[in-house]
Amino acid sequence: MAVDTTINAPTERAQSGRFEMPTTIDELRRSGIGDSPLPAIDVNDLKVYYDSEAGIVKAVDSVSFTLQQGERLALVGESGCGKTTLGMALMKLTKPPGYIDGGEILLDGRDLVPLNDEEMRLARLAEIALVTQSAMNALNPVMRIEDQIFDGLIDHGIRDTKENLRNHVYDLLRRVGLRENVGRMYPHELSGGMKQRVAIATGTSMNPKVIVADEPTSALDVVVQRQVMMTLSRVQRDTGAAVILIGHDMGLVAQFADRIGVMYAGKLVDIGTVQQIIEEPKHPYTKLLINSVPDLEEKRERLTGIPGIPPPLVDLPPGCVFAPRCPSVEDVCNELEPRDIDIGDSRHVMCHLFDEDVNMAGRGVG
Amino acid sequence: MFVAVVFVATSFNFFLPRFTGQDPIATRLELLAAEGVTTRAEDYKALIETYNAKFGLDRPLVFQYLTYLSSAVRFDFGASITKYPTRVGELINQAMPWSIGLLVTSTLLAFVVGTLGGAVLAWQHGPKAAFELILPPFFLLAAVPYYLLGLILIWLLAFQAKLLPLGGGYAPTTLPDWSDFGFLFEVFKHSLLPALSIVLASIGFWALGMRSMMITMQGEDYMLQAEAKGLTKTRSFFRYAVRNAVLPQTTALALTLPHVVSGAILVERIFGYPGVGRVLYEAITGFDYFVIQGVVYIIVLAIAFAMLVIDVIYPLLDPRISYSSA
Amino acid sequence: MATTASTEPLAPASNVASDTLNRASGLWGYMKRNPSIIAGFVLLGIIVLFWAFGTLMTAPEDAKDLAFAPPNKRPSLQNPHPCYTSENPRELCFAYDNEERQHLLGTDRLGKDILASFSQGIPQTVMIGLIAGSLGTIVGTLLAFAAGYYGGILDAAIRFIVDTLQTIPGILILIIITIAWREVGGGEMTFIQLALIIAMLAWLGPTRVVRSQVLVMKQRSYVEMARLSGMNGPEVILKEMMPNLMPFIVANFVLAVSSAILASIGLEALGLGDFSSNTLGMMIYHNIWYGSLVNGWWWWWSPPIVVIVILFIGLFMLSRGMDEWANPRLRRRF
Amino acid sequence: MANLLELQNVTKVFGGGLFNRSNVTVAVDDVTFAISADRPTITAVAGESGSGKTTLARLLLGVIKPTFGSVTYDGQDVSKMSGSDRRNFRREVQPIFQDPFEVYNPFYKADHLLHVAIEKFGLAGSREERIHLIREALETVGLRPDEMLGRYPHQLSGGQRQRMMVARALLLKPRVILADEPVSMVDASLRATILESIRTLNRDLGISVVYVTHDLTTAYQICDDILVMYKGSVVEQGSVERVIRDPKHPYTRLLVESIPQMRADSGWEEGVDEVLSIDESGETTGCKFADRCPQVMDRCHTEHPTAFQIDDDRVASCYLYDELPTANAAPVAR
Repeated sequence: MAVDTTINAPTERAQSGRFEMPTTIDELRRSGIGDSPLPAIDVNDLKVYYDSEAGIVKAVDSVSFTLQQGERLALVGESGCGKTTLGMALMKLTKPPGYIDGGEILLDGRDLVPLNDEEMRLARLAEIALVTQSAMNALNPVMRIEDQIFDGLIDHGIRDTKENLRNHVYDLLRRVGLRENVGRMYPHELSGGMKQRVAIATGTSMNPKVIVADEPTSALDVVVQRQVMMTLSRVQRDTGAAVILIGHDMGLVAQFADRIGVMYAGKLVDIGTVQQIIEEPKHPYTKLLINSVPDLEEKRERLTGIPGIPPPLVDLPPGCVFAPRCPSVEDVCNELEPRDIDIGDSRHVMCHLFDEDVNMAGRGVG
Repeated sequence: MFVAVVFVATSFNFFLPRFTGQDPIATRLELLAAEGVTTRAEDYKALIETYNAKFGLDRPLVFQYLTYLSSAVRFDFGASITKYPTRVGELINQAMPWSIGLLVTSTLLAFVVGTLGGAVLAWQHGPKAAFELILPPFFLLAAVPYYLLGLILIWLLAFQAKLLPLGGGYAPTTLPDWSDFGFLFEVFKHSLLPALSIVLASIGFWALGMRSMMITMQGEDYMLQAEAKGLTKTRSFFRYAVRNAVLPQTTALALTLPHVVSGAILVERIFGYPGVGRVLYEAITGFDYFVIQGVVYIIVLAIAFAMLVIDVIYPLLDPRISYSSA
Repeated sequence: MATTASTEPLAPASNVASDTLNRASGLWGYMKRNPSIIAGFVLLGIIVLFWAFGTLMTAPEDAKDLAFAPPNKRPSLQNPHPCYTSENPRELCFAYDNEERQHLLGTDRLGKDILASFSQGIPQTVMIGLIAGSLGTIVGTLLAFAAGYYGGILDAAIRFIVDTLQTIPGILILIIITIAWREVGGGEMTFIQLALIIAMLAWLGPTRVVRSQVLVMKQRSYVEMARLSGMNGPEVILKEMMPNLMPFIVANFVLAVSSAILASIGLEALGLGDFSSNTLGMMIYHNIWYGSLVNGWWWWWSPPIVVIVILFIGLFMLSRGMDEWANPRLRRRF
Repeated sequence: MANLLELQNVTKVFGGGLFNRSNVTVAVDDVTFAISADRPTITAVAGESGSGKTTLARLLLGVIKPTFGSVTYDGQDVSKMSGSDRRNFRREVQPIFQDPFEVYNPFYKADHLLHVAIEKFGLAGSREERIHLIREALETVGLRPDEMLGRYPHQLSGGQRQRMMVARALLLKPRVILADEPVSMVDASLRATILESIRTLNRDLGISVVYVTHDLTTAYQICDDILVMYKGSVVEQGSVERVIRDPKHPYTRLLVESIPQMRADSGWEEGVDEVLSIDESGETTGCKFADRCPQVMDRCHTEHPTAFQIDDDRVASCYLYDELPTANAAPVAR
């Protein structure tokens, strides 16, 4: 898509506020992802707040992470931890009373936050696409599948013959393992898994650099869930898009992602590769989370959960947000907010246990 | 449903007078004959004999009922009492086109304007401010019966401003000639006020309904998806939001038809419009029972038919409903 | 949203009184956020004040029908008005006569003091609405619970009757019933009887909407839980379902009153009312009958229209506001 | 060996009244299984949506009647019970539902449910006794009574609400608890706690549990036996260890393979598409899984397989094992 590949292109683009858009299916096909040296998405200090009667709700608070081109990152956490809010904010689909209070979302070098409505509209689907939580209802019930995919293409300036458009849609459907005739069908004629795969086909119809997949399988049975995740996996490999998978099922994201980010009460508290997170969890919350997931490995004598409940986002405790539930809590945790600590191997943990400058007696216990 | 409604209405028409213990029709006929109102006394006698013969009033009730049903099916309601020997069917035939013309036009107009207005009002991106000023008064008008609005309009536009005729279907001095353009214009002018009172009073209703539908629709996942797909506002408004919100609105159209008709009856009365409303009113004041029955029957039939049409159109709007399962 | 009440700090559980207080003040706080309810009450309050004013200022006999009185006594009765000369059109004479005898709003063609007519007519019309509305709501709610909760053939039958009757314009059915009724009553009918006639159809709306709510609620697990705990049908309906549906039923009651008044005015305007009463609908009827509009008697036709419009808008706002209160999430359409 | 709760050749058909033969659904198709009275067990009923597992639970609970076959409790047909027998059954077989919010009537405080249960089953003579029982039950499931009593359901967290349901069941001293997806709407971190409290009921209080779920992992963790359902039929049943560790029926195998395992090493292998991309087709006369089965044989399309005894404590309904002996009824209740 980016025809201009000189090094200072990002700034130029940022100034022009607009990418060069393909106008025909042929151009669209040739556009591809390219080989930009920049990260696919680079989020810095992003804040998404809500104004409520009780005060400001910090749904996403100072979240930073980087996603390389073609990388798969999973964001996990309990419900209400802000993972979906974060996903929506990346698409700049935050709805009032929510708003982005600050931070940067650098998509291939271009900051999305300052874009105006029209620029952002053009960036959606073409640059960053969304596969929603409940794709069961994400399709317009009164339109044929192909028409719904055409709509996105046409509104992004694709002007081509009906035949070319249709062939493109057929290719997309085949790529997600659906027959061509699905294009002529209405949503109610499809099963849940098929609808979800249509959503993936729609999301990738303009070869976006980033796909935000928000719990794409939460409403599906396990067998279909695997099918859909495999579809997403294959499409990701084919297009080379980077994927942010938002989920709550540790097992599921472990099967799909390269890296996992753990969110708690609006903060990204732990991020690392799948192996790092699962085999050597650092943050006490991550540890408890991993431990609470039952598996088929061995029958456990006792199932353990995480005691307590997440704090209300309007009234966060001072210091560490996890302190009230943390087994390794110390006095300092209730006073000082932990920093984002880089502990090497591109791992980040937000916990005093790993902060050299903070005196913790229980250091190294984990 | 169509058959059921018509059948129930027909039966109702038949049984109700008989449940009163006496035969109000015969009583009324004799009473009027004695008073000698409007028609000659001998006409009433002839009338009573006709009906006695027709329904066999001395025969068992079931038999009378069957005779009644069969004549209803043939649209034979007998003769008017006050306008004997004019047939009831004839009276209705003359009035029906006026009513249908007025109602269909004004209802559709109100539906389209109200629905679009409500849609825009609920859409957070559109030219909302203008509509926010214009529409709310219509919400209030929706609470006011048509005919009261009609009275106000007569006073304002016909009596004070003298812009439009006070009432009637055409000027009493003209002869109806449907090929004459001047006459057609006159008919149009006469229909404006009654139509306006229906339209003004029902725009708000449709707008309110559409507005709340649109608000519901905007919470739907496909609306979020439309935005995430980077669709233009116009497209997601028309093809996604309005397109879906209009479906329940259409169902509401079918459901409220009876109310539209009820309101229109009085509007016609107030404007002296030569439709079935006036026929009905004249029949009520003259206790012309057979005309009342005929009018009720025809109106119910017309409504049932209109609902049938909406039922047939609906699958075209909503692919989820197919003829086979309907 | 993300922060639900589940995370509220836990207060001492024993503090029941303050909890009730909180709920009450919550209601007031809610009212402030729901301008429709306020507007509805204000408009209805205006009508009540107007009625009270009329009752204070006039005597009941002022509203007596003198239509068959000799013409020269027709207008202001007590004192023949100076305008009664051969030059003056007679109609003007019953217009304003407030110098000697206080006819604040003038008199009508029948010789009634208009304000006095209102002080009688408003309660009569409201009475019709309340009788028909409450009968309709009570019967409708009972039928709705019977149909919705017990289901089966009973439900099928009730649904069929409601669906069919709702297809027929109510006023047509009412016209036929009213005419038949008057025949039985020898041509006479009181406004109370009119209310009863209207009640015959007033249950249709409540039955339909309450039934659909009952059906939804029946699916809720707490209803099943109550049954599994050994509650029988009436107990479940009264103790578990009714308290939750009450706001909804009250909101519908307002709607039912409003439609009953609408129907009564319609019937009366068609000449099927109680001629001895002064209901708002009869005022409209007389206005239409005497052509007060084309005769320019604005002081006669405008007050009833204004009162009716305020009444309907008031009821409309009230029912809308209550609807939102009863059903904040569902946002019912009608 | 006595069976406490037993299903014998139970079939449940929905829809298809006198006039409607088109949308008939066979939700449960010829299912036989039993819970032993001798030994308290936890039995999982596992399956995907549409497998009929919830219908099965409702049959066991006696809220719906089987179309064919019988449900017996303590040797008595549940649908024919009356009077004290029925009361007894209602008390001894207790449900825990999926949605921990819906079971609470929003009008009442959360403990209303517990009060109703005590009152209806006459468990306490006085108010003090009642409160004492409630406190005791709450403490057993690890809740602090002072935090729970007097609160409205929306003031409690999902986990608290669900554990209160466990407390309610416990209060009635049941012999069987039917838990229908008790943790599917609760956050993962709280799931373990709730499941653990259910397991405690079984271990410490000797209550048998039927755990209806779509989640094989939790079933594996807490259950002794498992029943795998597909489109209304039981395809495989036996000890959870054998069925999940070494599934024999192709459907069970597919199901177990599809469970996302929290491991860093192996992803799901590719090539699953052949099995998975087949869209579910309509009715078959033979095995219901035939159209999706990778090991399908000709006869699978025409004949319905009976249950074959694979191990001494496990059966599977699949022709792959037709050389093995046909299983006796109710093998789970050894």
